Amino acid sequence: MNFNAILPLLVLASSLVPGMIIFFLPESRIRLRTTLNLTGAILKLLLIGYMLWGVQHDQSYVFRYNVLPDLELVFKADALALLFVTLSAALWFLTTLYAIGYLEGSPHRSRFFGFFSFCVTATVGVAMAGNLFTFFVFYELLTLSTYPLVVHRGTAAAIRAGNIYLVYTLAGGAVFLTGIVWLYGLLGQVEFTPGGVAATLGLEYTAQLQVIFLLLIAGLGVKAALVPLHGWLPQAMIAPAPVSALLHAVAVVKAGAFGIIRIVYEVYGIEFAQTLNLLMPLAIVASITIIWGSLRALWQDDLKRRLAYSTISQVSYIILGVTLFGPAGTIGGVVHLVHQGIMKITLFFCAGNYAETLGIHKISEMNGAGRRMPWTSIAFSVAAFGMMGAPLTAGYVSKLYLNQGAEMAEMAWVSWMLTASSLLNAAYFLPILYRLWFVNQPQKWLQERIRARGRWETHGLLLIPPVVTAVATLGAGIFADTGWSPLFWVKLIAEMEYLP
Amino acid sequence: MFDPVPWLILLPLVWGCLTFLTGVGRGGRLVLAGLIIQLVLTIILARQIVMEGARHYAVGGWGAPLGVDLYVDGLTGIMLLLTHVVALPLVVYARAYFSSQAEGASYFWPLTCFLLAAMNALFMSADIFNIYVTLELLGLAAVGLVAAAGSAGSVTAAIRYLLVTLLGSGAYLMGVALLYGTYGSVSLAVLEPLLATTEISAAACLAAMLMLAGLLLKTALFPFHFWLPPAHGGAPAPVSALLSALVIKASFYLILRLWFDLFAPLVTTQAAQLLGGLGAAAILWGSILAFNQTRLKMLVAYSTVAQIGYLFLLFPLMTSAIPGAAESAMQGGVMQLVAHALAKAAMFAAAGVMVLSAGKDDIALLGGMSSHLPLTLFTFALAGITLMGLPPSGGFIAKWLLIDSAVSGGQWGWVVVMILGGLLSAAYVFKVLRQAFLPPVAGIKFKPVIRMLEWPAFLLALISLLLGFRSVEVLNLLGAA
Amino acid sequence: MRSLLNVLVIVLSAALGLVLIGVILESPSPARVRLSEEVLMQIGASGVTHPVTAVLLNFRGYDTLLEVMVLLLALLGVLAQMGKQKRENPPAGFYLTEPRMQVLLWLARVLVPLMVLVAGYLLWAGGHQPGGAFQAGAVLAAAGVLLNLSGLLPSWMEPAWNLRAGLVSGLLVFLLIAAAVMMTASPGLLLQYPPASAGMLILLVETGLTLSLGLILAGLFLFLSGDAIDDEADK
Amino acid sequence: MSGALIYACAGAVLFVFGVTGLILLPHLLRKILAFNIMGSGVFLVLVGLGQRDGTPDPVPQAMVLTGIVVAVAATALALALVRRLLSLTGKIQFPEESEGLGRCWKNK
Repeated sequence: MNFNAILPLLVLASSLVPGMIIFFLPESRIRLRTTLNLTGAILKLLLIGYMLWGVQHDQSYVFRYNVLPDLELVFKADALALLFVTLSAALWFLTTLYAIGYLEGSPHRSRFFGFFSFCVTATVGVAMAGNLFTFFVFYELLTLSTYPLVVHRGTAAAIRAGNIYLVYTLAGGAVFLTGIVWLYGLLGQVEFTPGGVAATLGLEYTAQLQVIFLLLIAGLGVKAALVPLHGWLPQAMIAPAPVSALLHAVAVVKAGAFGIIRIVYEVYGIEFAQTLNLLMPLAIVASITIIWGSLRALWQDDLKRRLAYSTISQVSYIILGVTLFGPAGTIGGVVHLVHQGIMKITLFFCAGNYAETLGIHKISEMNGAGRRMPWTSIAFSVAAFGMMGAPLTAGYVSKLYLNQGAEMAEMAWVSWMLTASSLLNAAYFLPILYRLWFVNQPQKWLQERIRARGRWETHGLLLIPPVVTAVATLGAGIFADTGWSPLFWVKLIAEMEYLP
Repeated sequence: MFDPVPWLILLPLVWGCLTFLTGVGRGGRLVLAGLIIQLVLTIILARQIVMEGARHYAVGGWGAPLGVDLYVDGLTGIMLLLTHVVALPLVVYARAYFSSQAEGASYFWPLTCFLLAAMNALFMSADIFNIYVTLELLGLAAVGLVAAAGSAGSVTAAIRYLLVTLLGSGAYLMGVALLYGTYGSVSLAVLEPLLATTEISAAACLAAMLMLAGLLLKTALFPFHFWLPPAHGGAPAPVSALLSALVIKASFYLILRLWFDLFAPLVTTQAAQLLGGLGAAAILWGSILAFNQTRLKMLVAYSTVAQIGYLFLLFPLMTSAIPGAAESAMQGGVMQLVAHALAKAAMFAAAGVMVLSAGKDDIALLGGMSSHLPLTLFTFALAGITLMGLPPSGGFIAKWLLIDSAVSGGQWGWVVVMILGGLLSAAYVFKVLRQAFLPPVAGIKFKPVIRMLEWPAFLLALISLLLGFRSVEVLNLLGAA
Repeated sequence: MRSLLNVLVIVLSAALGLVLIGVILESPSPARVRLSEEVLMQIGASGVTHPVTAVLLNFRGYDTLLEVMVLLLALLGVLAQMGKQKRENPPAGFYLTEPRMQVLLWLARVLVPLMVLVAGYLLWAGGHQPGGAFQAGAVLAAAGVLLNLSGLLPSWMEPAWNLRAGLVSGLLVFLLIAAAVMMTASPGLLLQYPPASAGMLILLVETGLTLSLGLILAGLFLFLSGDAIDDEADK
Repeated sequence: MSGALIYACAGAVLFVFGVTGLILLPHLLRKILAFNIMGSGVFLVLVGLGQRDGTPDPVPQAMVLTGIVVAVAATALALALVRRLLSLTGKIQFPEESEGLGRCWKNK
C-alpha cells in the first residue's frame, strides 16, 4: 500500500489515537493531555496541508477496504472532502485551545477530550467518506461521540437534552440507513462521483429514486436541522460552549449539510436531480427553514438559544444554494459551508466568553459588555455583521453568489426570500450589538469569574480563538478572489460538477 | 494430518474431570490453559474447513447409520470459534469475579468445562439422537450453573429452566422416535436424502413440528421467553454471560441446521413467515420489557429476548426467490448470531462489574459510574453499539445484510421491524448510559474492583465492535462447503 | 383467563395425542433402513455378543460416553446444592435406632454382600445377555442407599479427594481408552476399538463405569440425605 | 396392528399426559413425576415403533437405556433443586405461580 492511500487513514488517526489515549489518562495528567491534543491537531493540519498541495498537483488519495465482498469502506480526499476537512481541522485546533481554557479546573476532562477527539475523527471521516456506506458509518459515529459531550455536565437538564438529541439523530440515522440500503440494492455500489451515479438507472426508477431521496434527505435533515426536524438543536445548547461551537459550526449540522451536498451532486447528480424534480421541494424546505429559524431567533432572550436558531436558519443557506441549479448557486451554497462555520464558531466562542467571564447568559444582561470585553465584543460584532451579509465579510460573498444563483436558476422568489432573511438577521443581531456598545454597563456584573488583567480581558486561551476566527471572517471576505480563499477552492469544485 | 475434531470433545471433558479432582472452587488456571489449547485447535479446524471443505467424522469407525457421525462445515467452524473466543475472556473474568465474590463459585469450573464440552459435541453432531444427548448435557450444565448462586430466586429460576429444557428435549426426543420409527435411522446423512426423495409422510411432519417446537422453547423465542430473564438475570455474571451469549445459540444453531437441511423438503413459506412474526414480536416486546426493567441484569437479559428475535427474521428472508437476497439473509443471520454473542457476553460481564461495585443490582444506583468505572461503562456502551446495530460493529454488518436482503426481496415489513428494533434497543442501552452520567446517588459508596474484571469484558466488546471490519473472514468460513 | 389457558393446554394436548396415535399407526416409509440387520452383521467385530451392549458400548459408544457425563453433571448440580453448614460427626440414620428397625438392619447386613455379588454378575453378563455397567452400577448404588437408610453408612459430606477420584474414575478411564485407541492406531478415530481387543477394552470401560456409576448414583442420594437429617433435626 | 404398536400408542398417551401435567400441575414434585411419565411415553414410542415388524431392534433399546439414564440424572437434579427451594422458602411451588401455566407471561 502506498503512502497516498494511507494518508487519509493518518488524518483520521491523528485525532483518534490521541483520543483513545486521553480517554484512559488519569484526570491529573493535564500537561500530557494538552500535549497530546495539540500534537494531534497540529499533525492533522500538516497532513491536510500536504494533501491540499497534492490535490492541486493532481495527486489522488484513496483508501479502500472491503468490509463485505461487495461493500467497501472508501476514504477519498477529493476537493470537496478537503474543503470540509480543512475547515474541521482548523476549527478543531482552535476549539481545542478554547476548550482547554474553558474547562480549566472542571471535572471529567479526560472523558471530555477523549470524546471530543472521537467527534472530530468522526467529522473527518464524514468529510473523507468516498461512498455512501462510509459516510453513514461516520455519520452514526458522530452521533455516538457527541452524545457524551451533550450530557457532559450530568445535570438533569443535560440528560434531557441528550435524550432529545438521541431520539432525533438515531431515528434520523435509521431512516437514512433504509434509504442507503435501498440505493445500494439498486446500484450495487454508491461511490461519490462528480456528476452523480444514479443517472445510470434511468427514468424507469423515478418513483423509487424519489422515495429514496426523501429518506436520505430526511435522515440528513435531522442533523442539518431542517424544519421540522430541528427540534434537538436549541435543546442541545445546554452543553458546554466549546461543544456548542463544535456542534453548530463544524461537526453535527455541517455533517448533515455536507451529506446533502454529496447526495445532490455526487450521488444523484444535479442534472438528474433536476430531471427527477427533486430540487424544488428541497429549495422550499430550505427556504422555510431559513425564515422560520430567523423568526424564532427574534424571540429568544437566551444568547445561545438565539444563536442556535440562527444556525438553523444559516445552515439552510447551504442547502438552498445546493438546490439552485447552476454554478453560482453551487458556489454560494458550498462556500457558505465554510463561511458559516467560521462566523458561527466566532459567535459561540464569544457567547462562551461572556458566560464564563461575566456570567452573562441572556441578551438582556449584555448591556455595556463591549467596554468590559472589547476584543470579544469586536469579534462578536464582526461575525454578526458577517451573518447579516455585510460587505467585506465572508457572509457577503456567500449571499452574493446565492443571489446570482437564484437569478441563474430563474427563481426570483429566492432573491426576495434572501433579502427578507438578511433583514431578519439584522433584526436579531443589531439589538445585541446595540446593547454591547451603546448601553451603559451595570454597577456590578452578574458573576465575574475571571478578572481582567491588563490587556487580557479574560483568559488568554478563551480570547485568541474568537479573534482569530473573526479575522478569518474578514479575510475570507476581503481576499475572496485570491488563490488561498475558500471561494477559490469552491470554484474549482463547481467547475468539476458542471464540466460538460 | 492432525485432526482436532475428537480432541475438541475429549479435552474439555478431561479439564472438567481434573478441575473436579482439584477441589471446590479451584482449577481456574487449568481451565484457562485448557481453553487456550482448545482455541488453537478450533483455529486449526477452521483453517482446515476453509481449505478442504466440510467433512464427516465417523466415531468408532462405523459410519452412519450404524455408528454416530460428526460433521463439520463452515457454520460449525464459526460456532466453535465463537464459543472459544467468547469463553476465553470470560474465564479470565470469572477467575477475577469469583475471587471477589464467592457465591456460586464452588463447582463453577467443572460445570463450565462440561458446558463447553456439551456445546462442542452439539455443534459437531450429525446424529439426531446424539444431538438429544448433547442437548440434555447442555441443559443440565446450564441449570447447574444457574442454581449455583443459591438464592431462592436463582433456585426457582433454575427449576423453571430445568423443567422447560426437559419439556423441550422431551418433545425433541419424541420427534426422534417418530423419525426412527418411520425411516429406521437417526443419522442426518441418512435421513436427509430419505426425506428429500420419498413422499412426505405425516410422521415426518409431526416430528419436525415437535423437534422444532422443543428447540424453540429452549431458544426462548417469544412467546416461550418467560423462563429466560430470571435464569439469565439471576445467575452470577460469568454464568449469565455464558448462557446468554452461547447456550441460547446452541439450540438456535440446531433449528438452523434442521430447518435448512433435514426438514428443508417439509417447511413452508407460511411456517417461515410465522417464525419471522414471532421474531418480530420478540424484538419489539423484548425491547419494551428491557426498557421497563429497574434491575440492570434483568434489562440485559430481556435484551437477549429481543435480540434472539433478529435471528428468526432470517427464516422468512431466506424464502426470497431473488438470488442474493437469501444468501445475504443467511449471512446476516449468522453475523447477528456472532455479534450478539460477543456483545452480550461483554454486556453481562460489564453489568456484573457494575453490580459488584455498587453492591446492588439497581439501575437507579448507577449515577457516577461514568467517572468511577469509565472503562466498564465504555464496555457497556460498545456492546450497546453492536446491539443497536450501529457502525462499525458486527451488529451493523448483520443488520445491513438483513435489511439488504429484505429490501431486495421486497419484504418491507421486516425492514420496519429491524429499524424499530434498533431504535428500541437504543432506548434501553441509553437508559443505562445516561444514568451513569448523572451524579452519584447520595449515600452510595462504590467498592473498588480489580482490573482483571474490567479488561476481559472490554476485550469482548472491542472484538464485537471490530468484527465489522473482519466480517469477510467470517463469511468466508461460513461459505466453506 | 387462567382456566381458559388450562383448557387450551388440555385441548391442544389431546389433539397432539390423537395425531400422535394416528401417525404411529401410519405405515413406515418404504425406504426404511433396517438397522437391526446391520447390527447383527457387524456384531462380530464389536467384541461382545449381546446386540444391545454392542450398540451401547461400541457402535454408539460415543452416546454412552456423553451419558456418563450427564450423570456426572447431575451430581455436580446436586453437590452445588448441598447444605453449606458444616456438620461434625454426621449422624447416620438416627431415626432408625428404635428396636423394631432392627429387622431392616439385619436385612441390610444380609442383602448388601449379595447385591455386590449381583452387581459383579451383571457386569460380567453384559457381554452376552442383558446386563452391563449401568445395571450393575445401579445395584451397587442401591446397596449404598440401603446401608445409609439402615444407619450403617453415614451420609456424605463435601467429597474428599479419594471420593472425587472414585466419582470421575469411570469417565476418566473411558476418556483414556477413547484417546488411547485413537492415538495408537493410524489413522485412528475416536472410540475405534481394534476388533481383536474390543472385548477386553469394553470390559475395562464397563468395570470402571460400574464402580463410578455406583458411586455417582449413590451420591445423588447420599450427598443430600445428610441435609434431610439436618432439616429433621432443626425441627 | 402388532403388539409393538399398542405399546407405541400407549406411549403416545403417556407422553401427552406427561406434557399436560408438566405444564399444568402446580406442585413441583408432580411436575417432576409428570416429566418422568412423559419420558416413559417417549421411550415406549421409541422401542415400540422400532420393532413394529415384530423383530426386536437393539438400537432403540440402547437409546432408551441412554434416555433412562439421562432422565434419572435430570430427576435427581430436579429433586435436589426442589429440596433446596423447600429449605429456602418452605414451599414446593414456584413462588409467584400458584397454579398452571398462567403467570409465565407476566414478567414483573
